[in-house]
Amino acid sequence: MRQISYYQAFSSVLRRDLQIAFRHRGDIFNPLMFFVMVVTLFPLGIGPEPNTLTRIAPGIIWVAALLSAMLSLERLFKSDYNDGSLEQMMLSPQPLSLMVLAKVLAHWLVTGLPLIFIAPLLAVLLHLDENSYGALMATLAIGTPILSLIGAIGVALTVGLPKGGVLLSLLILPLYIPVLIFATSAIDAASMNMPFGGHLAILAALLIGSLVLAPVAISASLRVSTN
Amino acid sequence: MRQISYYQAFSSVLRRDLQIAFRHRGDIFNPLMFFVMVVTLFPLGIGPEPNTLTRIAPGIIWVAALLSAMLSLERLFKSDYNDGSLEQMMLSPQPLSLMVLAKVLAHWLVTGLPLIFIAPLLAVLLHLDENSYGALMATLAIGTPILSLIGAIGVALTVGLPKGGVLLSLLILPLYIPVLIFATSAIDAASMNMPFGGHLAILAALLIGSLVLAPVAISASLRVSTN
Amino acid sequence: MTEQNPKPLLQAQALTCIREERILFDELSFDVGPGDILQIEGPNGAGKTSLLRILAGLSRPYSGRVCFNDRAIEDVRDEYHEALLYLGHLPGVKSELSAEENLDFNLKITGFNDAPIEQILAKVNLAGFEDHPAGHLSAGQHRRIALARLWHTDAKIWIVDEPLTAIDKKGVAELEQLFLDHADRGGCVILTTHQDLQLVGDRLKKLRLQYHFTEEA
Amino acid sequence: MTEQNPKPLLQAQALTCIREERILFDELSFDVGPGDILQIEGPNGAGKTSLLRILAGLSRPYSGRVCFNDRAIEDVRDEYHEALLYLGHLPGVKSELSAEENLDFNLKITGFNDAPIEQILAKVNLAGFEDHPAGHLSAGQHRRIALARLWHTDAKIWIVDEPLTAIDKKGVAELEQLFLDHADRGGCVILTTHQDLQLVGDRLKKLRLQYHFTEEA
Amino acid sequence: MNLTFQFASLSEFIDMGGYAFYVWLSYGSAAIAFAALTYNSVRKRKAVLADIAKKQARESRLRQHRSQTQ
Amino acid sequence: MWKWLHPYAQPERAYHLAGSLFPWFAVLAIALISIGTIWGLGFAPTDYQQGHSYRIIFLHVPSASMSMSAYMAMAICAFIGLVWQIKLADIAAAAIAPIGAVLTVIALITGAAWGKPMWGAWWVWDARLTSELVLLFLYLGVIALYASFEDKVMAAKAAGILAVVGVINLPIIKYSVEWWNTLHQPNAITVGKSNSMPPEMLIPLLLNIFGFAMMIAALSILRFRAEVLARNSMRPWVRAMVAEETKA
Ligand code: HEM
Ligand SMILES: Nc1ncnc2c1ncn2[C@@H]1O[C@H](COP(=O)(O)OP(=O)(O)OP(=O)(O)O)[C@@H](O)[C@H]1O
Ligand SMILES: Nc1ncnc2c1ncn2[C@@H]1O[C@H](COP(=O)(O)OP(=O)(O)OP(=O)(O)O)[C@@H](O)[C@H]1O
Ligand SMILES: [Mg+2]
Ligand SMILES: [Mg+2]
Repeated sequence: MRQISYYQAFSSVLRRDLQIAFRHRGDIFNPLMFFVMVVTLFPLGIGPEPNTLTRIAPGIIWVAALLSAMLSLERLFKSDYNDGSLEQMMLSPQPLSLMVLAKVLAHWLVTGLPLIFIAPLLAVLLHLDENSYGALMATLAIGTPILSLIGAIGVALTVGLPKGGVLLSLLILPLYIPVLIFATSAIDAASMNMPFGGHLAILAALLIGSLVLAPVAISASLRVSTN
Repeated sequence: MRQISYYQAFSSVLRRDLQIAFRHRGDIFNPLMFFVMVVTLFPLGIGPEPNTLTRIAPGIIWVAALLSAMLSLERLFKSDYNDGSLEQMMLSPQPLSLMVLAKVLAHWLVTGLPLIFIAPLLAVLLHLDENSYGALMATLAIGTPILSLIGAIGVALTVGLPKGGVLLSLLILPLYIPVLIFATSAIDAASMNMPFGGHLAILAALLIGSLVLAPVAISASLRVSTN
Repeated sequence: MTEQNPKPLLQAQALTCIREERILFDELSFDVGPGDILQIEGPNGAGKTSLLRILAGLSRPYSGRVCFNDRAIEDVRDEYHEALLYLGHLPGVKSELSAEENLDFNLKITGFNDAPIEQILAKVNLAGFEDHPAGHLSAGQHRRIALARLWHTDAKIWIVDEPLTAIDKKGVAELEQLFLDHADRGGCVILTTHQDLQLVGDRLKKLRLQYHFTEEA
Repeated sequence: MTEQNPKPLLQAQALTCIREERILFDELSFDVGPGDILQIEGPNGAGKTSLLRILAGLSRPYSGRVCFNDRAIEDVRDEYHEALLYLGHLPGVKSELSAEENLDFNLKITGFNDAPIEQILAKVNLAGFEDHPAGHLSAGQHRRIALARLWHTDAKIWIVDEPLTAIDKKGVAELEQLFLDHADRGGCVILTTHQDLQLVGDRLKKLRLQYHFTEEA
Repeated sequence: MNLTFQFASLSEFIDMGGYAFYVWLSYGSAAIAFAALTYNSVRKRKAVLADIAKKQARESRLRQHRSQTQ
Repeated sequence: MWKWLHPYAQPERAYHLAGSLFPWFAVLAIALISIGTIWGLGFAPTDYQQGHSYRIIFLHVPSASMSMSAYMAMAICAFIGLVWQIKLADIAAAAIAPIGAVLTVIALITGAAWGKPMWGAWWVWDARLTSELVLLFLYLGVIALYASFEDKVMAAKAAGILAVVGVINLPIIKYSVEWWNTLHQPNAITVGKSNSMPPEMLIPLLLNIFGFAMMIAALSILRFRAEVLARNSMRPWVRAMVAEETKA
């Protein structure tokens, strides 16, 4: 009666995490609201001149996306750790890295995907150059999964610590820097009507790399940090 | 043998919170690191031209301060709630709003005060106008306690929720807007060699107002949200 | 075992509690007087914890009220809190701080400033663990830090929710003795537990909570 | 009550555990065979939980090893996890999800896909609470969700840390019966608890952990 | 007061003097928002009633189970 | 007055009172809004500067001004609920919040749709616009907070505290934003003056403003009644009603 199946393990973790997120609608709207809110704080802090805003818009949107990904990541394993579910997953006969990948995917679906759709709206608020919309969406689509994957490694390393929260920023923001740089320069290139396929290709390579390596790193980190 | 003394209640809560923070050095350094990190992400996302940076420096520093205050606030009551200490404080014969004020003060000493001292360094990185350093420090000194006080209301409202974290941003960032606006315009005024005493006076008024009202609102919120 | 009606310490008057639209108890009234040890009994989910939290003033009943000195506890909050010692499911112990610091803080916020911390900790068998961070102690030792307050208090009314959880046999016997002594000194103890109490056995009053159904209301 | 030396299910070989510079147990060796119910005893802080976590492979001993089928458990992790059911201090139940969804998930990640969830929940007396979020249940009901897995498993080795915490008397009796049945079917149970077991009493093997002091080592 | 239809034809009305997109965007989105809000508010009552009925059913199941086991 | 009000502080009475008021508000709202809108869209004279694009005003101004009034109404209810511990006032506050949020969204959308042809940009960081945006955030905060508590009695209290704190802050925000914007950029954009309007424009505008107010009332009643039901689901009168409803 017991059947070990990779597909089953992956899909039940994915389903559970999505269920929890939908139960608490906040999990979906809050990172989104944070993103929106941070983006609107900048004009208030910097001033309303459209030219300045246009110039800094890609940077602001991407930094806000980084922060929003990071903040929502914090809870990725923490609640599972606190209530003992993580222990149970580690003791399951199914491969941990697979279950972990499902958790990361659920996280991205819930927090990364909505950002891509709301971004054009914020781009309007910040008077982003009209040529850049495509590049903005493309970089977000390729970049945010990388953020989730890399971030999850940091979260896994700090999950056993009582107050890992802000330590997290120290661990993962440096790893996010390449994504930030390639993504914003792609958007800048687009705004000057230059080709930006090269930047996207680099981002895609980063995505594939982290997709292969991160699950292993995450599950190893979990086993270490919950010892 | 039992002595109820307001001073005693205030100081023992303050001492305990500081003790915990110093035990976990992370509590002090992490918000600081977050602040530094966010500020350094911007030149990476926006590009290195000094003129743009000078223009946007006050805004970026202040937005980073807001975010760092907000993130570190998240833990203000949460851990006390999770381990039942909050319940015990609410059942103590000492006034809750006093103990709550002590907690907020401890929070500010640990996370707000260091920002004031590190800010000039970041101002250098962002090529802030030289006239503005004084204004920057002054606004941070008056403004960050307001952030702690107002933010604590939001935290108190969400402390009973399983995942209050990012909801917090929605609750308190809008309330932070006046502080952001007055602070950054004070710095801008200073950079143009104009008087900025008026702005500081308004900030001081906000500080006094929140010092009087926030403790009451916080303790009411705590009693509601832990019902 | 109480004398013929001494003035009650705590009165529950027509308490009704509704959770998730289920009526846990309805118009429940009882008095607790000096010398009483009252055990709230009932199966899992009957509403014992909910009742204790209402008695302590941590949550509001749907209707009815709790009186202390003939006044509703909300109106005499500070006085009531001085006379009350509540220990819930959660111990209220900070993992980062040592046993000593935890106890010291817990006593200070209730007004005891110069308590002999080391001696109290020795009484709950934590001698030698005073300066370990509480997070590094075992489940039972962790709970003992919270229970230590019972050894140094002048509160009359003790409300304790499953105090025996995770405590070893010797510890349980010591706790029961403590409850007895407290009742003898004229205090009262309201507790829940699923274990059989040995020492207190014959002193015990019991209040049994049952499941209620809505139609019966 | 075990037959004359059947092949042991789990072997602890010279386990040593050191926490905070204190030796909890030193060169501890024992076998657990089919039909055994082993209770780890000891005062608070003796190291019971530490031992169970080592046996489950959740933490590493300072020295020594745990063997399953004569191989160290790290080397046969997947096989071992199939044969193991561990329930620790923490229940592994998500407050946001209902009892039904929690149990379903817990069973699925251990490979049981089409379990009769409702029936199992009825067995732990949660009928009628299937779709309440677990966070809204009482302490005992919450724990029952985790324990429900015991009613639907083919794992031979059960390692359970204080399973009786917060469970009412009737529940305790049912659990003890379940342990007996499991042992009769050739499984083994390793548990800790501070309560006296009633039914299992005479079947029980006990392992007593004492405080060790560094000087004696 | 002069109350005449300000447009020569229906197509002109729809064109709104070249501002069709903006005007109809406003009116359209407002109409959709209000319709959704009204629908949601009406539905809420039904959802609540259904919820209560479900709870009643659950309670009776619960009672049945208790009486069986006791 | 208190004596008169008190019976209606009982859920059942309040539920039935609200039910009997609903048709009046609903009919008035539909009538006023349809007359006002048809008049505004088709019959009001054309603005010589803005052409037909100005017809957005008949939605924009009512929604913008009502969004603020709704916030005030919500905050007053919340305040009453907090100070006098009247559960029904909390419920009413919670019922108004989503309606106010929708009005704010409409004000923002119509404003943006008007801004694009008039100013050439969907959005500028003007004081009024910014504070309307902040108002939306405040609404969303109240709604999100209310939604995140499972226990709706607590939820309403918590959301009430936030609404009251928000209302203290609202003037500060408005003032600070106005002051910030004029300092940075003396703005050429001034929102047109409505008092110089011809009556053919003013009347439909006023009709719509009143219509919106009636609609807020009607929708609040709908939501209020549902909330009252949800919170009294174990009361006999609700059970009787449910039994009847499910039979039908
Ligand atoms: C997203 C953009 C906009 C927002 C958020 C917005 C918001 C507001 C607000 C909050 C009010 C105040 C209502 C009151 O006090 O009762 C208002 C009034 C008004 N708005 Fe806008 N507005 C926007 C764009 C526009 C544009 C583009 C125009 C026209 C060029 C416009 C014309 C008006 C007029 C005529 C009033 C009435 C003024 C009065 O009666 O004092 N608005 N708007
Ligand atoms: N936070 C909560 N939110 C909603 N409902 C709750 C909550 N806590 C408890 N309940 C409901 O109240 C009922 C009684 O819970 P309570 O904790 O009072 O039980 P108990 O008698 O202490 O049980 P146990 O013996 O398991 O501790 C539960 O069955 C549950 O339905
Ligand atoms: N996380 C930890 N870090 C460091 N030391 C620990 C940790 N957990 C436990 N210890 C140490 O190990 C000792 C034994 O702990 P353990 O939890 O194994 O005890 P136990 O026998 O399960 O006690 P109890 O009956 O209270 O549950 C403790 O006294 C403590 O000193
Ligand atoms: Mg309980
Ligand atoms: Mg233990």
